[in-house]
Amino acid sequence: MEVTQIIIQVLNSISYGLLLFLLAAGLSLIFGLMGVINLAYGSFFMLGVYLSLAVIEQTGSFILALLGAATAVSLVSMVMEVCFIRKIYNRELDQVLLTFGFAYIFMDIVRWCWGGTPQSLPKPVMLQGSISILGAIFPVYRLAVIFVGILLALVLWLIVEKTRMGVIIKAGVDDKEMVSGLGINIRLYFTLIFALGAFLAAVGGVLGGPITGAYLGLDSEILVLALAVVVIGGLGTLKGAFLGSVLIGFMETFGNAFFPNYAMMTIYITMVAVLVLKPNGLLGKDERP
Amino acid sequence: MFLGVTLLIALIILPFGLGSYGLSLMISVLIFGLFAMSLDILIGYTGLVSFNHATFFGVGAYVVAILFYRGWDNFWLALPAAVAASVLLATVLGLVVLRSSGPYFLMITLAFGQMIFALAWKWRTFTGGDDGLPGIPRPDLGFPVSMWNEQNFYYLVLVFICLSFLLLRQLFRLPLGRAIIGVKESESRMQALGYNTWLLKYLAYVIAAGFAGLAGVLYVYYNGFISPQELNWTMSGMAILMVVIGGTGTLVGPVLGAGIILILQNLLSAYTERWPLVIGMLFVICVIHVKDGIAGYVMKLWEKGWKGYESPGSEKPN
Amino acid sequence: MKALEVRSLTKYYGEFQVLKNVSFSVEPGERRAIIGPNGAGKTTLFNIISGTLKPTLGKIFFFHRDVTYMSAYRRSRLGIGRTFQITNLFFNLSLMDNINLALQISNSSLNLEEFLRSWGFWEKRRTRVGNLSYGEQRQVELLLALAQSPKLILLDEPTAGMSPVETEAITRIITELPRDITILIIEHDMEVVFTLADSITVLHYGQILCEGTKEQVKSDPRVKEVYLGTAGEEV
Amino acid sequence: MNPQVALQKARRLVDGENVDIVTGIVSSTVAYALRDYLVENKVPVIIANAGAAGLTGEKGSKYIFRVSFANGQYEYPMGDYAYNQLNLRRVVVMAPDYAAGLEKARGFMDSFRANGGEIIQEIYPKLGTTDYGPYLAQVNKEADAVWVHFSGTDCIRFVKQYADYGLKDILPLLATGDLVDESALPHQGDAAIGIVSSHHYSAALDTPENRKFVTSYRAKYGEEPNMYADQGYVAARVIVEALEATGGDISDTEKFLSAIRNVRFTAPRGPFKFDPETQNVIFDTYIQKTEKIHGKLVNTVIKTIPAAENGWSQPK
Repeated sequence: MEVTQIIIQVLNSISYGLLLFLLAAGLSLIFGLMGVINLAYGSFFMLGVYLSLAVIEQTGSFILALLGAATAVSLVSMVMEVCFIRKIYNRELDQVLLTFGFAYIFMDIVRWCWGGTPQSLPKPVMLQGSISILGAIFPVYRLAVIFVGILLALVLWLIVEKTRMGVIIKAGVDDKEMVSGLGINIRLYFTLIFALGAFLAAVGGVLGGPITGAYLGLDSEILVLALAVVVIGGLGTLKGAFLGSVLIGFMETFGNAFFPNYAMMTIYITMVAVLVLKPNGLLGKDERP
Repeated sequence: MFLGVTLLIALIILPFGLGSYGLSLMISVLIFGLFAMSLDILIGYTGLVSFNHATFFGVGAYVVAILFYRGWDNFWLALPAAVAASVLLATVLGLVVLRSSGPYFLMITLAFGQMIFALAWKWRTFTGGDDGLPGIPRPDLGFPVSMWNEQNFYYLVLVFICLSFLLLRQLFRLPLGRAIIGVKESESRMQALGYNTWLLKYLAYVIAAGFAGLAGVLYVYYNGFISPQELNWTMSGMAILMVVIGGTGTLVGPVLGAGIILILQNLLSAYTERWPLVIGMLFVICVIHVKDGIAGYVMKLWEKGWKGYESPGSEKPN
Repeated sequence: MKALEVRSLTKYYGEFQVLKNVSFSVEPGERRAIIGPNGAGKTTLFNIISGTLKPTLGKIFFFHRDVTYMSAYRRSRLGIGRTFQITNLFFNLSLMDNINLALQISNSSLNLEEFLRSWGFWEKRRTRVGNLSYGEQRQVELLLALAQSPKLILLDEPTAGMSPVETEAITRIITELPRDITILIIEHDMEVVFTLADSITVLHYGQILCEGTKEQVKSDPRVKEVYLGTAGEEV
Repeated sequence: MNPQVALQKARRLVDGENVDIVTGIVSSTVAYALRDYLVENKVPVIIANAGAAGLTGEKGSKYIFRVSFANGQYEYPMGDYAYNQLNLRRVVVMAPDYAAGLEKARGFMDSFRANGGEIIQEIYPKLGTTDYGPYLAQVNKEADAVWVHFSGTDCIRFVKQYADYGLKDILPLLATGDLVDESALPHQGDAAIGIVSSHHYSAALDTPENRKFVTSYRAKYGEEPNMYADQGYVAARVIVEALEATGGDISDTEKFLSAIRNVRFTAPRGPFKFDPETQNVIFDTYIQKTEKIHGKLVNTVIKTIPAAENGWSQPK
């Protein structure tokens, strides 16, 4: 394992970790803040991939695809939240059933419109090819993913730490009743946050698309990955999601390199290890009394 | 009580009215019904939503298959061994998973479940890897009734599911069972009364695993094979759906839920390509209108007498 | 032989200190009230005594047995019953089931029918507890604790949210409780405190301001100045 | 791919609609699951894809026929070709970590080692890997070439990432035909150029039967036929030929089975017949190279290895 390989593996870990962050950030908000177990979250990611594929085929512009797909998915999520999820906020089991139902619906719609054969997303023209860093060849696109990942982390961090909406989000995590008691229209905020979560999932889809490709079954794979990251990092904390995703990025990459036989298990071993030491995730707060 | 007896009689005379395909579907419904019923012990009675219940179902099946490949195919030996294996696994897993609660419990059970799924996938020499272990013959019970005959096997499964139902109903009448229900209602109040709530949840987890193992044994004898697919989290997810649609905390509900989902999955897919879409919509409608699952709904209509019964789900002032 | 002894109890939530070196003891059969403004640390003290919370420093003795680090359910077994500030019952179960859960684990020889008849709830035994009135639910909180035949009962604002009539009823029930049960009560309603309590401990910002009989506390200048308002109008 | 649902459907076909013959079955796990049920009910099965060697080996039966391939069957000749024609000595092998992937890799490795070649590294990414970065970074650069097998969703990702990580220019890529399947080529783009693979069918095969098949397939479906199209065609043709041989009468099962066994015809992939003993398919293997002709990616056949010269044998 000489130096160049280590460099690539470290870059791989970071790019995979940040890709995971893109997908986990949205789920961390929804799952952590509103306690909504959203099994349809993977579908938002998959819809993001397929919609951006459609937009690119028409317009050829990656940016348009990114924005178009993300807004479309967040609109869909808004409708879903207002008409259905709002009715069952404190009923955990029914949320599992409802979102499982939507996962079925989205899966079939995708199969109906795009068919079963797997497709791949073209990378934006300027991000194609690869460059060599200290002798190690690394795809340019992955560097872009790293850059966007960090940028998004900062933007989200600013929103949550510095803006009024951020404060309300954090207060909402602690005590929904109190926040609505302060006269803030918490329902509107939940819809917005749910939509923001879906928007992030779609953005993750569009950026991850060229790496993962578009195929049926992508939704449940991504769901398990995102849930793992969110739980390891601790519910409701974006810092936790960031920490969790980078941790898994390194564990998966170096795990596959050093213990190929256990590749299927590395993510779950990490999850169990963290949850055994800290039952509420790395940064998760203890159960409310 | 009357409702239960009519349902039982219907199940007994059913095989005579059904064609062989219908019968095979009913056998699967009963096997998955037992599996969902065992999960209902956790969801409906203890308030624990476990995402690795398929692990115990799969382990039960694998133990029977592995024993067969090693030359042990005596039914009366394989069944208790399989159930014991599931119970033993649960005693170990329970110690770890029960440290977390709420969404974390959901996820740590998912993690363990997937680890055991990966183990079955990788351990080719022992579990046959991802091709699984095919070629498991029907059990030989020792007396002249052949289990290769679909109707006989149907009655074998029926006996097991009825026994399990009666056993569980009795359990939840005993003080131990009442206490487990108490844990679901309010764990803090139970502790204030002097109950070791951790131990109660642990016992419920182990008991549920045993019945799931039993369902797994019947499954492998019926289908004649077991593959890692049965250990996957999607299988646990389906079991949760069966319990929720059927109606939690009713034991009979999950069996109805299993019936609905399996029949839908099989018949619908014969008529329309878009069967997932239809099932998805049904789930959504079910959540919004039928609050406590089919069985809960039926119970409510049947027992109009219960003074002002509201659905337990959304009533609890928290 | 002290029923309950609390020795230099301290508790921190992060850097925020809730209890500062609290020490007091209660005689068997005594009715001790703990009063103090909101945030004085009363409920924290209760939770540490009942075992749902662990103290940062200090010891707790129950009939001279060190229970500081004993789990909540073992302390209940020893004979510490409690009620909750926010009604915490088995709402979906019938009243009978609720009481049975308490009876079946306590080593008392109480019979369900006798017990419920003595409290006048026998007719309502089949009702779902969630359907009882708020006042009745608060009474059931008390019944559950009593069904454990405890030696010590922790009452966390038993009259909270009750109408004057209900308050009067529950106060009467508590006063008529047999003297072999020690009672520790958190209460804001001064009338209830003064009719019920043999002695009072006043908690203020996590410290004991003063302690003594009803008369001593009533006349204590510090209590007046901090708690009953500087005007010191006659209570 | 869920064997339990597949078995239920098979019961509906056999018990419910009492069908006479079953064909299709893509996944080996499902094939193993259905094997006992179908054999017990004496239903002849024409497997059109599932490649597990055991299906015509120790789990074989006189009711089971296979028209697709056995894992390792068209990989084996690539071992000889790589050693003798391409003069490669040290090769890295990569395949997904599941039964079929390992069986196919063993097919290539056995023959390459038999010729004296050396497998210096074996990497088995987990099935369903989306990011091959960590695995590609481990590839030992002293090798002469890399042999891989990937199919379905993995082949698009792998080929593109193989190029992204710069391996395409320094290590020639050998593969199974599955990697450069005609349905994946348009998505793989130029990254697929130069890949040398071994397969039992190529749309670019220059024979009258194949030319007719490709033009009519392209007219009907608007896309290039691939191995699955050929396998489907052959499965249907075998049933038709067998029925014609027995005049449509299948009451005498033994007669019908031997009719199937003796079916011979020239398919788009070339001469088709069954191995009388194992009832597995016998076919010529083609070494093909992916090229871009008139702007379109095709797998040009550069060498044909007749069935007789294929050293692969059914593992017992």
